[in-house]
Amino acid sequence: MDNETILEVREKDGLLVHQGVIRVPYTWAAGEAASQFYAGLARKVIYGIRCTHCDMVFVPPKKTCHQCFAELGEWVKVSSRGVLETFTVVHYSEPELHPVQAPFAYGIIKLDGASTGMAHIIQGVDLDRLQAGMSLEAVFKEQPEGNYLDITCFRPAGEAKGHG
Amino acid sequence: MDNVAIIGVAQTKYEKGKTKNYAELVYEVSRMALDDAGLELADIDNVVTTTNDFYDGRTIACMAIAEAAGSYGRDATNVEGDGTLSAFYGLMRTLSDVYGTTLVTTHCKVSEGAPRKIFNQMFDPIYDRRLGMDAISSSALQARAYMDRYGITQEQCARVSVKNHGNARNNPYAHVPLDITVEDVMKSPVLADPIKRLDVAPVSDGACAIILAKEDRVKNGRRKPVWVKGVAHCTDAYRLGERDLSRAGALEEAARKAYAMAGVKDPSKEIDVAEVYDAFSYMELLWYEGLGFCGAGESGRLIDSGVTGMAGALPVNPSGGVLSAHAVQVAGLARIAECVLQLRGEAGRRQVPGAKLALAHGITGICAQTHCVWVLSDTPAKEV
Amino acid sequence: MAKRTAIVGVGQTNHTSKRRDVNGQELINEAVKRALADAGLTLRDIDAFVIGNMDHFEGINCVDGWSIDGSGAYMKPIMKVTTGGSTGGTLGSSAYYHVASGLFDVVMAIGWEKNSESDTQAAISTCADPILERDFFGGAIGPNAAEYAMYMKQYGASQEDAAMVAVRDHNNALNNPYAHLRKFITVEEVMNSPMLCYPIKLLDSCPRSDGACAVIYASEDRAPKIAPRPAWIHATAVSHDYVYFGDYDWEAMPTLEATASRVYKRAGITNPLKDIDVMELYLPFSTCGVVWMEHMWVCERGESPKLIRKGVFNMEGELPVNPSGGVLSTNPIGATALIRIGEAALQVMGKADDRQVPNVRTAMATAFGSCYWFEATILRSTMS
Amino acid sequence: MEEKPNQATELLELSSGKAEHVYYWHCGYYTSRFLLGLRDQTTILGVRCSACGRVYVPPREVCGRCFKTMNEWVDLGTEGTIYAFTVVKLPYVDPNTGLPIKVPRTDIYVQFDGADTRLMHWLDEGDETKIKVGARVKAVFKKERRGTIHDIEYFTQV
Repeated sequence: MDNETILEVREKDGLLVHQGVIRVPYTWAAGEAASQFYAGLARKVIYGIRCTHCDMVFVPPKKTCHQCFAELGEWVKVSSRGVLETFTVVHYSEPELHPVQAPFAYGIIKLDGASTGMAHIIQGVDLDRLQAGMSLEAVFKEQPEGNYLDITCFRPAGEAKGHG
Repeated sequence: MDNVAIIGVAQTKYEKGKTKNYAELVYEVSRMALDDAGLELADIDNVVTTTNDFYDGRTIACMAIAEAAGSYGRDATNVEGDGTLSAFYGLMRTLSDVYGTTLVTTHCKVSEGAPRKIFNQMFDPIYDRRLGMDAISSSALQARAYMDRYGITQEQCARVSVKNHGNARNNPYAHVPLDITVEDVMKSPVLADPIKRLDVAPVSDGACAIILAKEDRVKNGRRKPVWVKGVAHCTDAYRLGERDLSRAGALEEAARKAYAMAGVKDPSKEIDVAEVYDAFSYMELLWYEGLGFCGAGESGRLIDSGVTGMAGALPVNPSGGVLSAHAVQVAGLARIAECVLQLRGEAGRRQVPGAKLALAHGITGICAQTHCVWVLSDTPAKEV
Repeated sequence: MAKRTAIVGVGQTNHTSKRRDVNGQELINEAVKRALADAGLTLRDIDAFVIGNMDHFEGINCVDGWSIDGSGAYMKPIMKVTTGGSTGGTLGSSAYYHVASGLFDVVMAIGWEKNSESDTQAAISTCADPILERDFFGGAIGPNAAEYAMYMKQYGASQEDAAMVAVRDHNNALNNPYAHLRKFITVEEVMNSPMLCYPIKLLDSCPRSDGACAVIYASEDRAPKIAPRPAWIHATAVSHDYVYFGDYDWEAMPTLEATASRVYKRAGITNPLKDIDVMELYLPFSTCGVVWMEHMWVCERGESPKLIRKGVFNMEGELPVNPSGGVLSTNPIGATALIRIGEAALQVMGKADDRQVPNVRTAMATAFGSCYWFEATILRSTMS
Repeated sequence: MEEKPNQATELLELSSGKAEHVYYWHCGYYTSRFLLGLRDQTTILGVRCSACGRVYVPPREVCGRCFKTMNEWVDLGTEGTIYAFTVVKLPYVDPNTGLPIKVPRTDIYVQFDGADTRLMHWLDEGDETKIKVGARVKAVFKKERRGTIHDIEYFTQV
């Protein structure tokens, strides 16, 4: 059975269903901007990149401004705190996708100093109390691995608690 | 634009776990579309198919349907995306000097793969893919952004679900016709708030095909030709955090262009029926605004008023919409096919009486990053 | 109104085995910016985009939306077309029909692939039918190897004949700054290179590359204002015929013959050897450079080795083939066939620098996909 | 304005992990009947187009040339000839397992008597000097069959 596509065969009314798989692993080059971003996260610093043309500060950073098509190169240190713009509490379970167990929340957080929002996971908060506009801060991973989850999640910002 | 008509349409019934393989589904609709148009394959100059290697579970999935779509021996090409885009490319080929008729096919067997995981493959592998978002959770972010901004209520979204599932009872192709109430929707399990089970389109398999023809190739057949008046598509920024999720900017732009081509000045008054891509109930409301059926933030009142119900002035999704049948890439082309039936007066129990101008709409991408808008009419443009 | 269409700008990356310094979006961006610079345009001038690659090579679903930061298609129309190895040809046709339809004036086609990001052979093997053929399909090399084995038996051709094609293409690449492999080779070196799949050896086969290509198409209204000598598209054609690999008749090569016949007829070409000044052919293996010339009616059956030995297809020959170095020197799969079109356009435009063939009036570019899907484009220096 | 966060940052690569997509492909009537022919009758079935007479293996619903539904089944037996073969020597990652395939592996195209298309399978011979185009081959069936193309274990030269 080595190297056979079909794992399992089901039969119903003389018709077959074959269970199979595609398993092609990928290694994606991050590029310079994302590499710099992750290097920053390893030092618990969040970097954005500014478009000198339209003044947008992109977090996470990228190489080209989608509005001006200008090459971006002006790095900006942004706050690890920001405002929750929108969110959802996920109640279903999808273990192959979700990095944490449901229920948990996704949100889009605009960090202070950034013009764009960052999609991320929100934890450490009573999920019923989530509200757009509340202040959140990034929680950094202790052993960074060079990926988006080097920020493990966002949680309510320390002294901003209660400002909801 | 020269006059081009849709002269044949066909759909399978949409359901989960269809036993035909996708080549067989494509053959079914290709054959039926030809029969509908009263044509033989020899009358078709070229073919545009639609595939997605992730949903189909193979690379270069267009190979698998070559014979079934009638591609053998004729020029053929393949689009990956919503069927409204394949149809648009088919329209371009028909408008060129090279071809006079085009068969456009779409198929999708969503139930054969893992649709949430497949959707997740749209996210950026170097950034946010690891968050594990899928169609439901990402759309929930859009739903809340939109609803919060304008005070749209969950009950108003639920009304879309009630209306469309109810309309689906009149559509023999629909997958999930339901007789439900706003309360049923509100009480259905929360998946990713504010999205609940009954706010979500089903996982469906199916296929759809249409045939486009230049004016001089439109025969006086038994079917009334339906004329293409305006088409446009537009794509927003990629990352969710770079978009204003409370507005459908790309839809506004696509609609503006399509209306300009079609000479539509006030869509809410001129359009008789619309079929829009409501993968989630909130989407239909957001699309009303993007399409100019009402002002920003007014969609809640529009659905409450019943204007978009079957008895209203602008019925939306008489077919039951995508909420009642969602074979992903097929869904946009099915909107076009449904509009064609409406303009022919052949929509059976879901017919909007006297429909003369119809709008079909498709989306693709995360939170509908891309929109495509079609304006169709029962009469050709006047001679210029 | 249908419009005449020309290529007015070409941009490509410096192709290489692995671009660690850029992600996919950034790679695309390099080609896009170079194409804009070549045409003297800005992004504002581009009305629509088409993009293509293969999903399972990079593991990204719906690259049209994903590409925005690289392609620049923000708040503009973009769609994805894909047909496997021939994707680049399909992209060129798509951009052509966008313009030829009269609906768009200036359109950019973008092809790309980062083959370094997955195992190309593994990914390509998923193009075979998963139920019946995938486990027996070792990638594109198998059928091509079998094809040449049969050809040698039938016509007494040799492995050296194919090696001469490899030498021609590889050594032409020395004149092309964008080519991936740029190393002088001899027939002996080809013959001594490791056997991959009898009779195809390492230096007979294409590499896998990271790269992108962007080509700008413009209508008759715009093209002459953009480029002093645009490359006018006189015809495109495509053919494919089968579903399973075992269906194909390699001795007859029906799809290549149909494509060539169709494109010659549409462009009014009766004697390709005389009527065409340069060809950029999608030859994934040197063996194809022997056999396929005959199926493209360049010479009689079995005659190709003789012409190769005479140097007819060399740079100084009667019909130079692959001045760029072809696919044997550069192969970012989704871009590969678009590079053929771009290179053919550069030849017509007189902008091919060190690889320029003098006085090119008519050029041909082809595309080949692993389902024996062929596309061809004829470009000329005159509009009609 | 700030400097680059790190002047000499290493360029990162991100890994997908196993990147697995599972599918449940419906074989449909034609492929199912073909596979059940292998499983239950240890024979190879084709289908003939009643319009043009071509016999297709593997069978499928529609003849691309005639665009007609086919339903004339043909028992092609278990023997044919080698139409073409390739010995794969370069191991690549098997998309089923994510592991390298075992080489050499011989892929063949089998031409059955009375069929117009060929069936792909394996040959139990890894030495290309011992394989002849046109040689007779015979399907060797497995004892335990489950309705897949691997109910034929391999083909062997007669």
